[in-house]
Formats: sequence, structure tokens, C-alpha cells
Amino acid sequence: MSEILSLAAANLLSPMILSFVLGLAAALARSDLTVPEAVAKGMSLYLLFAIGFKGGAAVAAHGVDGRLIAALLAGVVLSAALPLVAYALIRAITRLGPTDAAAVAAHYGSISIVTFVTASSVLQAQGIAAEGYMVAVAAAMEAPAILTALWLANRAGAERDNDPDLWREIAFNGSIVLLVGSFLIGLATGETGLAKIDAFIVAPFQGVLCLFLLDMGLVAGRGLKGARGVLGGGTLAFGLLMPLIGAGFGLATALLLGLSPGGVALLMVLCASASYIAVPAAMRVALPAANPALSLTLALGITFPFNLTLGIPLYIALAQTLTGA
Amino acid sequence: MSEILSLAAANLLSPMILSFVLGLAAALARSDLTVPEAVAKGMSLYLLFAIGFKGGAAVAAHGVDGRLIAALLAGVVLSAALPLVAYALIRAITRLGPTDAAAVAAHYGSISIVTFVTASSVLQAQGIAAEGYMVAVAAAMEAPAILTALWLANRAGAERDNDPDLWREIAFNGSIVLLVGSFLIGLATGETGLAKIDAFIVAPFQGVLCLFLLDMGLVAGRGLKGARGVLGGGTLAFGLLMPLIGAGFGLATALLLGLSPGGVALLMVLCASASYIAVPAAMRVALPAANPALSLTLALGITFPFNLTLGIPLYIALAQTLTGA
Amino acid sequence: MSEILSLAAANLLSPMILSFVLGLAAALARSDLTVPEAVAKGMSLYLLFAIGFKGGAAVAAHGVDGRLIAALLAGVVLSAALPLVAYALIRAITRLGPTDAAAVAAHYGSISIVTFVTASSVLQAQGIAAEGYMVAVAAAMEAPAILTALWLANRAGAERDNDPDLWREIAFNGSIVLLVGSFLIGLATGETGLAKIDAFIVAPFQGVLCLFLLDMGLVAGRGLKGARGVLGGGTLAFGLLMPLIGAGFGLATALLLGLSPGGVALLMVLCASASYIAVPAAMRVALPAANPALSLTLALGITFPFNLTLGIPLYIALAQTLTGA
Amino acid sequence: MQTHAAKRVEIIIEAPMESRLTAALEKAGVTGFTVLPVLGGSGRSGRWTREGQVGRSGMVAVICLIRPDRLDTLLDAAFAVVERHIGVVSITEAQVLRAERF
Amino acid sequence: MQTHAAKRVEIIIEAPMESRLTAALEKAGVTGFTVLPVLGGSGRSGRWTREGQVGRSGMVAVICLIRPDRLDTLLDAAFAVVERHIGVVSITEAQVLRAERF
Amino acid sequence: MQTHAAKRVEIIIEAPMESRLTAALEKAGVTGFTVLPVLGGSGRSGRWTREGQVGRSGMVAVICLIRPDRLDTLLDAAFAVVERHIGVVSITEAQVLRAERF
Ligand SMILES: Nc1ncnc2c1ncn2[C@@H]1O[C@H](COP(=O)(O)O)[C@@H](O)[C@H]1O
Ligand SMILES: Nc1ncnc2c1ncn2[C@@H]1O[C@H](COP(=O)(O)O)[C@@H](O)[C@H]1O
Ligand SMILES: Nc1ncnc2c1ncn2[C@@H]1O[C@H](COP(=O)(O)O)[C@@H](O)[C@H]1O
Ligand code: NA
Ligand code: NA
Ligand code: NA
Repeated sequence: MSEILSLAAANLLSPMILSFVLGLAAALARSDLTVPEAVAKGMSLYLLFAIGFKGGAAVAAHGVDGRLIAALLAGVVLSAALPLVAYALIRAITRLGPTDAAAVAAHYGSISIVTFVTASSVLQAQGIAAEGYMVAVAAAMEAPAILTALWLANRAGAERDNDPDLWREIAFNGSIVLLVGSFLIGLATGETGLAKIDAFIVAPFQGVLCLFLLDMGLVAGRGLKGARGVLGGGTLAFGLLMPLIGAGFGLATALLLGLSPGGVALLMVLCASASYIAVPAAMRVALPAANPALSLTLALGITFPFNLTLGIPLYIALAQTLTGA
Repeated sequence: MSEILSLAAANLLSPMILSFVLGLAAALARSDLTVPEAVAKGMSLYLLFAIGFKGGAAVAAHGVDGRLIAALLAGVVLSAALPLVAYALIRAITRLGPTDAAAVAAHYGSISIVTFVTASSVLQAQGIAAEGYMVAVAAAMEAPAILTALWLANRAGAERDNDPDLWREIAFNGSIVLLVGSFLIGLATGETGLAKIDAFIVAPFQGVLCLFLLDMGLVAGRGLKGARGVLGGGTLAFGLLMPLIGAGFGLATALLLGLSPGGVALLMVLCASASYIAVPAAMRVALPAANPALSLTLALGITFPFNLTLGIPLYIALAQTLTGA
Repeated sequence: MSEILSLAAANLLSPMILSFVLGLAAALARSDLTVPEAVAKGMSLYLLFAIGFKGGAAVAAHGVDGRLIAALLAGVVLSAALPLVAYALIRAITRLGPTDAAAVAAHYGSISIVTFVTASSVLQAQGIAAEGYMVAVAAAMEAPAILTALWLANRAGAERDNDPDLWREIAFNGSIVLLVGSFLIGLATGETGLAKIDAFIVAPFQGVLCLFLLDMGLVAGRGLKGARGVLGGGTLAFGLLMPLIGAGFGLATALLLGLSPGGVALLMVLCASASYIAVPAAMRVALPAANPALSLTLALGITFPFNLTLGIPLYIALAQTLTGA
Repeated sequence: MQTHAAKRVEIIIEAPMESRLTAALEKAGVTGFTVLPVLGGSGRSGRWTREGQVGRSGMVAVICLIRPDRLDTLLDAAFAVVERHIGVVSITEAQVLRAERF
Repeated sequence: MQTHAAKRVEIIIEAPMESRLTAALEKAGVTGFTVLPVLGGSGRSGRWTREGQVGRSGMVAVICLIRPDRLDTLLDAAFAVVERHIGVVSITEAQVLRAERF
Repeated sequence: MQTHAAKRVEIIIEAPMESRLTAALEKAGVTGFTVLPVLGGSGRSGRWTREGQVGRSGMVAVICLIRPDRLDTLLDAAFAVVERHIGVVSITEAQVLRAERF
């Protein structure tokens, strides 16, 4: 326990987390500090490209693990199943109607790639290895949750648009395509490819992540300020409970799969985190009656900071203890 | 021959080319992946600044080669003469009218700086030296083609605006100014200057180029999708033949000038490539009746990918064989 | 003297200053070269973050100097007092009315962070150490000048809006928050934190500064071109005299405080430089009748280039001579 | 100078719906429109700015100039898309040059 | 399709004044508006473009669709803010769909 | 509040022509205008978006508020520039505050 706390403290004192805190504080103090939209988007492209490429190169270096397919399948199942848990929980402890509950559930079944990137960074700093293909698992977990959530909303009779383009849009969502594409490029070019571009995607990675988390803090803080009244006690509790429940499912699955300690921690992070990029846009199209501020504030204002500060060190500590590492 | 093929294969398996392919594939699959305009512009400023500066610093280090002036003049002549060849070819094998043919010819006389940058990178990776002043030659080749093309259009009686500002705009086009300016800065500050900023302009260069080529793939792919019907068989053949013809002229000139193997390859690349930045804007002003989609699709959708994937390794192999290196 | 000149010459021949000159020349030649607004903003965020963090990490490494509080207080007093000098001078040698004079005075009491960043870079290149907390002094000097200037305008009966939000906006201005915040992060995480991100904030720093100064040159050049007629001989003289006067006050104060040679030079630079980010926006809100083009052209078109080219080497040479280093 | 009566329709709509709206317009034979970026706004669903979002898709403004007799076709097509979504539609009287273009 | 008379007010104002304008509008009960970015312009205080500034705050355009009877309230609120500042205010007649939203 | 009749002219034009248009306007004595960015559009020359271009110059929208009696001067000046280029010009009736500014 004290070990977890000291890990958490070390995590909190990293430039990355403090940059996030700075952004949060600046937003709450109503500072006009902003990262231009184009720059934030550019940094997220950089992070996706780098993490995908490095994952692919790692798989190329260590050979394809027999568990890759199993892990991918497990990711798809988790992403599709967690919205059911989330939906039941949110209906039980809040007064949200079925449409809003389904939209929130979609966010929590899907994943937050920045949380994943931050966790990978922390693992690397602590010298804990993880399976390179976990980025492919992350990509596989983006979309299935949306299907389950729409099914839930439909079942509850929610008005929803039937839109043939939506499925293509979800499957070829920019972040999925870039993550999978750069993973494949890393896999194809391996160590040789990595050597050519590591001064770009390895060395400055953590620094870019700092500036990106600064922006995430600003956005999360502004979202929280704008959402006074949107969040009640029940929804707040959901935003803190659901990541722990998700992490539990991730932990059990990862142990079953026999992943390495780092891999276990990353699957926990994926299950614990909630989407705030791909899913919100899909919900606007498919469930226009759902309140977008609600899901976004929960995912970005409550769950993301929780995972970033306390969640990640907790999941890593548990993963290490339970794999006996 | 088999050597060329294996070179081409190695080239195709580099992170840079694969990033371009990823962008192309994402666009064709109608993914919403996009690089923000400001970020793409920022990366192109970076690439121009870095390539110009390194060229200048190389000239400062190795001394001004007596062939510099001759190479510059040859570049101007090639840029002014190639539109005549392109015009004749396009009129012969397509049904385009004189205005459209002249506009296309302007694009092919001018150059694509990204193709040049990629070729420089490939040469460097293979340890083949090239004259540092080739970037100055690239800058010199941007504009003359426009003059020839306007003369051709005029002769054919095309309606065109006589615009006194146009010439200043072409001569002080942003990419020419930045390329020449950073070349001069590199020349003035030499190795000392380079040492100060090489962690910025040398180490991450290839990585930035990957992300930039990803965007080029997206743009080229979207252009191709939007241009169904614009390109017939004749124009398509032109887009593949013209780079080879241009490269032939470049090869002959470079051998006459006695350039190094790397320099020969780069002059071939300049002659083989077609502009899609400076020339399109100039054509909109001077030849408003020309269809902009046509030139852009040819230059960016056909010739650029051809040069990037097959052209560059082919030109390098020929340059090495014929200079006996 | 000849030493100052050779220092100035060496300074002028650095890639950074030449990039600024390139931007200036391109703007005056009416080139369409531009750095997208978002990219320029992104680079300025990077520079603020990097300089703040490094300052904080330096303080963490060398221990908090007893002079930190004294230096901060001195900065606040200088920023509040210099507008009085500037106001008197501008009223004496130009025909500007009290409102315009007060607005100009606010700019000169406040500071230009890019001038500070460039001076820090020059010092580092010459191996001259400076107190890490000078970035905190820079942050402290941003705002007080605005108060004095508004008091001056009020006293002269200028029409001005009384706006309760203005003070919060000034105090939590984005650049102040980022500078102070990253300073604190650097202080908290120290050398360990710096080691994690130095490949991002240290190695490429000077290169990014080059591109940023290129943009500053473009903006300054365009401002100068647009402001023909705005600047008379008197205002021009003010733009060249005031930095020297400010530097004098900075010098005297720094010697009193007993700062290191680098610290003396930096305080001179802060006093000599004029704001063109935080103050202009505040003036638009509080003194809408003041002509914004006037202050901006003076600060950015006259004083900034003067400091960048001649001022910085002069201040460094004086600081070294007078501290006996 | 010779001008011709037209309608100027301005549709402010969520960015993820843009491609659906323009597809519907094209299907209805409306092939002329211009898309402008939007920085922020306020309405029944509250205040938003681009800064408060990550994906930051936000909203866009679509402007159509159209012959008066084609207005209803356009409004029907547009309304089918925006109906259940947030956003506003406004119409003003306008004059255009070069009527043959519309 | 059923439309309703409305006024379209367009206010072009310095960016540092944007939050003050929207606060004044909200205080006056105007809760619907859209903010568009501006690249440059020209007026009595001369020509400017985003490229000529560093902070580059520039200007923004605020568009309000409003019921005709609420126009004066809006103009009074807006005028109090823009009065001493550079910028322009224009009003056009418009029709809107879904009047219940305004 | 006192308002004055004016015309609102909106010109959507290719970005490389922007400086030519504003120069022509200024030459014709029109010194007030605002330039807005454009994300994409569709017209007789097909569909385009900023994403489909490299130089990505695209188009811009220029808005002029002008006294009714000066409209023809403006349209003549604008038309001379846009004549052979793609783009559209529309005019709406407007009211402005602070007429002395126009
Ligand atoms: N009255 C209005 N005038 C101008 N824009 C509006 C108005 N009402 C809503 N909007 C725009 O439409 C968006 C969604 O509006 P709403 O559906 O009312 O939440 C807002 O964020 C504004 O950008
Ligand atoms: N007549 C006009 N038509 C359109 N926009 C204008 C007009 N006059 C001024 N503006 C805009 O308002 C800004 C400030 O105008 P001014 O206060 O006249 O300097 C200009 O930069 C333009 O963006
Ligand atoms: N009817 C229209 N309504 C609004 N914008 C239009 C219209 N027609 C053309 N445009 C704009 O003008 C550009 C060029 O039109 P065109 O010259 O018809 O190809 C288009 O890309 C649109 O941005
Ligand atoms: Na999840
Ligand atoms: Na060529
Ligand atoms: Na100062």
C-alpha cells in the first residue's frame, strides 16, 4: 500500500502530470492560455504515429507473440461488454434516461488513447516492459462499444438516426487508421525503420506529451467550469467508480491471457479509460438527443484526471503484485 | 536491373514511403484522418528551412564549386524549356485545349520541392554525396516555366489577365524566398551555425518528413477521388511519361555539367517532378480559364506518387551507373 | 569597444538573427511567405514552456538564491516606474497626446519575452551563467506597467473603460501563467524532470527559435510597411532611445542587487524591451482611443530589431565589464 | 449593374453533420454552397467554444445562394438533416450578379 | 415550409472585446449567437490582417438571429460595449425555421 | 436605436485574387470591408475543401457594408476583378448603426 502511495507520489511529481495540473489550474482561474486547435491536433497525430510505430517495431523485434490474436479478441469483447456494465451502473445510481445512459456507456466501453500513451510512458520510465501489440489492442477497442450502446438505446426505444455512413466513419476513424497504419509501418520496417526516425518519435516524445497534457488540462478545466449543474453526485460517483470496475475486468482478462506485468497494466488502463474523441462525434450523429456535455464532462473532467493521477500508478502496482513481478 | 528493383523495394519499405501510402490508403477508404492545414504548412516551412540551411552549410564547408553558376543557369534553361516539350506531348496525346495544356506544362517545367527533399533523404541514407548548391538550383527552377507557359497560352490566343503584380508574386513566392534565404544563412554561418541548430534541422528531419508525406498521401488520395472523370487515358499516360522524359533531359544536362552521382540524381528528380504549390496559384491568377483540378490531379495524384515510389530509386540507379560510381 | 563590435558582429552572424533578418527582408519585398498563426502560437508556447522549465530546474539545482525575492520586487518596481520615464520622454520629444503616450509607456514598462529568450540563448552560447529565477522576474514585470500607464491616462483625463474583468485577465494572462507554471514545474521536478524532457526542451531550442524569429521578422516587416506615416522622427528616436534608458535603469538595479554578469545582462534586456503581446490586448480594452498601430510598430518594428541586433551584445558587454567578469 | 433576386440560406450545424447536409443538398440538386468555420456559439444547448472540446469538431456555417423558386426544395432537404440536431437555419432576400450561375 | 420573421444582427468587433460582448448579450437575455473568425479587414482605423500582428487577436464576427421585438434590447446591449471601440454593427431582415428556438 | 439603410455585399472569391479585389475596392473608394476564411464549397467548377489542396489557398469571403448610393461603384470595381474568375457576389439590404462610419 505504502508502495502504491509512493509510486503515486512519484507519478504526480512528473513533468507530464504537473503540466496537466497546470492546464487545469489555468482553466479554473479563467486564464486565457490556449493551445491552438491545429497545434493540439498536430501533437495528437504525432503521439498516435509515434506510439503506433514503436509498438509495431517492438513486435517486429521480439517476434509475433502467440497471444496477439487472443489479446485483440479480448479487447473487442471487453469494449463491447463494458457498456452493458456501465449502462446498468449509471441507470442504478443516477437519474439519467436511457439515451443519455447509453451515450455515456459508449464512452466508457471505448478507450482514451492519451491515457494509454501516458501509461506507456510511465511504464517505460520504470523499466517495465509491455507487449508492443497493446497499441493494436487499443485500436481494436475504440469502436465495438458504440455498437453495444446503440443497441441499448434502441432497445429502450430511443429515437435514433439510421445512417449507413456511420459505420464506415467509425471503422475508418482518423485515430484508428493512424494507430493501425503506423503500427503496420513499424512492423514492416522494424528496427531499421525505427533507427531512421527515432530522433523524432522517441527522444522528444515525453516533452511533446507534456505540452499535450497541458492542453488536455485546459480543455478538461474549461469543460468542468462550463458544466456546473450538469454533474450530480450520482454521475460524479459513476465517473470515479467506473474506471475501477473497468480496470477490474481488464485485470482479470489480462491475467487469463497471461500478459506481462506491463501488458496487464495497459489492458487495465484501456478498460478504465473513457473516449472523448471518436465516440462523442459518433454519438452526435447517432444519438442526437443525448446531451453531449454530460458524457464529455464525465470522461474528460472526472475519469481522465482520476486515471492520470491515481489510476495509472494503482493499476501498475496491482499488475506488478498480481503477476508476481 | 535487378539491382534497381532491389533498390526500389528497399525504398518502398522505408517509413517515409509507407507513410505516404498510409495517407493515400486512408483517403481512398474515405477515412476522416486529416493533418490540419496550419500543421502541414508548418512542416513544409520546417523542411524548406532545413534543406536550404543544410545545402548552404555544405557549400560553406566544401567551398563554392565552379559549377555552381553553370548549374543554376542550366536549371533556369531546363525549367523554361521543359514546358515546350510537355505542351507538345500533351497536345499530341490528349484532347486538352491550349489553355489547359499550357497550364499543365507550367506545372511540369517547375519542380516539386517535397520530391527533392525525399530524394535528398534517400541519397543521404545510402551515403551518396550531392552538391549542396542543388537546393539553389531547385529554387531557380521554380519560376521560369511559368513564363514559357504563359507565352504558349498567349500564342494560342488564350484569354489571360495582364497583371503587373504577378511577376513580383512569382519571384518572391514564399517557398523560393525561404529556400534561398535559408541557403544563404547556412552559407553565412557554416558549420558553426549548423552545430547550433542541428538537433532541430538534422536529427528529426526524416521523422517530420514521414508525417508530411502522410499528409501528402491524404491530399493526393482526396484529389484523385474528387477527380474521377477529369483524367482520361491520355492525360494519365502523360503523367507517367513526362517525368521520365524530364528525367532524361536532367540526366543529359547533369552529365554535361559533370555533377557528382548524387547531383545527377537530384537534377533528374527536379526535372521529373511537377509543382503543386507555386504554379497552381499563379495559374489561377494568370490563366483563370484553365481547369485547376486537372493540373493538380496530374501533378499530385499521378506524377508525385510515381516519382516517390519508382522514380527516385530508378533515377539514383541510373545516375550511379552512368557516372560510373 | 572593439570587443563590443566583434561581439555584435558574431551575434549578427548567428542563424537566429539572420532568420529574423530574412523575415524582415521577405516582408519588405512583399513576399507571401507566412508562418500560420497557429504554428507561431505553438512555437511561442514551446519557448515559454522551455525557458520557464529550465529556469525552474536551474533554481532547483543551485538552490534558492537569497536574492530571488529582492530581484522579483525590483522587477515589479522597475516595470511600474519605467512607464513614468517613458511617458515623460515621449511627451517631450513627440506630439502624441496623453492617451497615446500612456499606451506607449505601458508597452515599454512591460517586457518582450522573445527578446529575453534570445538573450538567454546568446548568453548560453557564450558560456555566461545567469540566475535561473530571471524567468520569474520576467513574469513579474509583465503587468505592473499597465497599472502605471492607466493611472497616467486617467490623470490626464483620458476616456477609459472601468472594467472589473481586466485585472484578472492581465494577472492570468496566458504567457504569465505558462511562464510561472513551467518555472514551478521545473522547480518541483528538478534535474530528474529535466532529464526526462531535455531532448524536447533543450536540444532543438535554438532551431525553433530561428523559425520563430523568422516569423517575428515577417510580422515586424509587415507592421513597418503598414505603418508608413504613423511614425515620425520623434517617435522613431523614442523607439531607439528608450531601450537604452531602460537598460540603464536595469543595469543600476542589477548591480545594486549583486546579480551575476548573466543576470545583469538579462535584467537590462527586460528593461530595454517592450511588450507586444499582453499589453496591446489590455490597451484595446482599457484605452480604446489609443492608436494600436503606433505602439505596436514602435515596440515590434523599431525597438525589437534594435535590441535583437545591437542591444543584446551591447548589454552583455556592459554587464561583463561592469561586474568585472 | 444587372442583378437578380435570390435567397441566401445560412445553416449553422454540427460539424459531424456537415457531410450529411451537403450530400442531401446535392441530392436535392443544390450544387452551390460555401462552408465557413465557426469559433463558438450559444443556444438552447448552452455555450460552447472550440477551446472546450478535444475532438473539437464544433460547428460550421453553410451558406447557399439559390433561385427563389428552388428555396422550398432546399429547405426540405436541409430540414430532413437538421431536424433532430442542434443548429439554426435562416433565410434572407438577396440579389446576385451572374444569375446564370445559380 | 413554415418560416418566421427574425432579425439577423452581425457585429464585427475586436477579439479582446468578444467575451464582454457575449456577456452583455447574455445579460440582456440574448442567449443565441454564433461567433465566426475574421482574417482581416479595413476601416477607418486602416487595414489589418492576422499576419500583421503577434498576439494576432484580430477581430471576430458575432451573428445573432433574434425575434424582431427583441431587436432594440439587443442593439442597446451591444452598443454599450462597442460604443467606444472599433467595429461595425449591421442588421438584415431574415426568416427562420423552428421559431420556438428564438 | 437609430439605424441607417445600407447594402451588405458578400463576395466569395479565390484566395490568390483577394489582394487584387481589395486593391480594386480601395481604388474605387471602398475602404470598409471584412475578410472571412472559407473551409470549402461547391459550385459549377465542382466541390472543393481545404483538405484537397496543398498550397490550400482555397477561397475567402469579403463582406462590405456600404451606403446604397455607392453600391454601383463597388459592384463595378468588384466585377472587373471577379469577372473571369470563379466565385459569387450577393447583395442584401441592411441597416447599420453609426452611419458616419460608412
Ligand atoms: N439565435 C441564434 N443566433 C445565432 N446563432 C444561433 C442562435 N441560436 C443557436 N445558434 C447557433 O446554433 C448552435 C446550437 O444552437 P442550439 O441548438 O440552440 O443549442 C449554437 O451554439 C449557436 O452557434
Ligand atoms: N464598411 C464596412 N464593411 C465591412 N466591414 C467593415 C466596414 N468598416 C469596418 N469594417 C470592419 O471593422 C473593422 C474596424 O473598422 P473601423 O472601426 O472602421 O476601423 C475593420 O477592420 C473591418 O474588419
Ligand atoms: N450558389 C452558391 N451559394 C453559395 N456559394 C456558392 C454558390 N455557388 C458557388 N459558390 C461558392 O463559389 C465557389 C466557386 O463557385 P463556381 O465558380 O460556381 O465553381 C464555390 O466553391 C463556392 O464556395
Ligand atoms: Na474503457
Ligand atoms: Na519539373
Ligand atoms: Na521594458
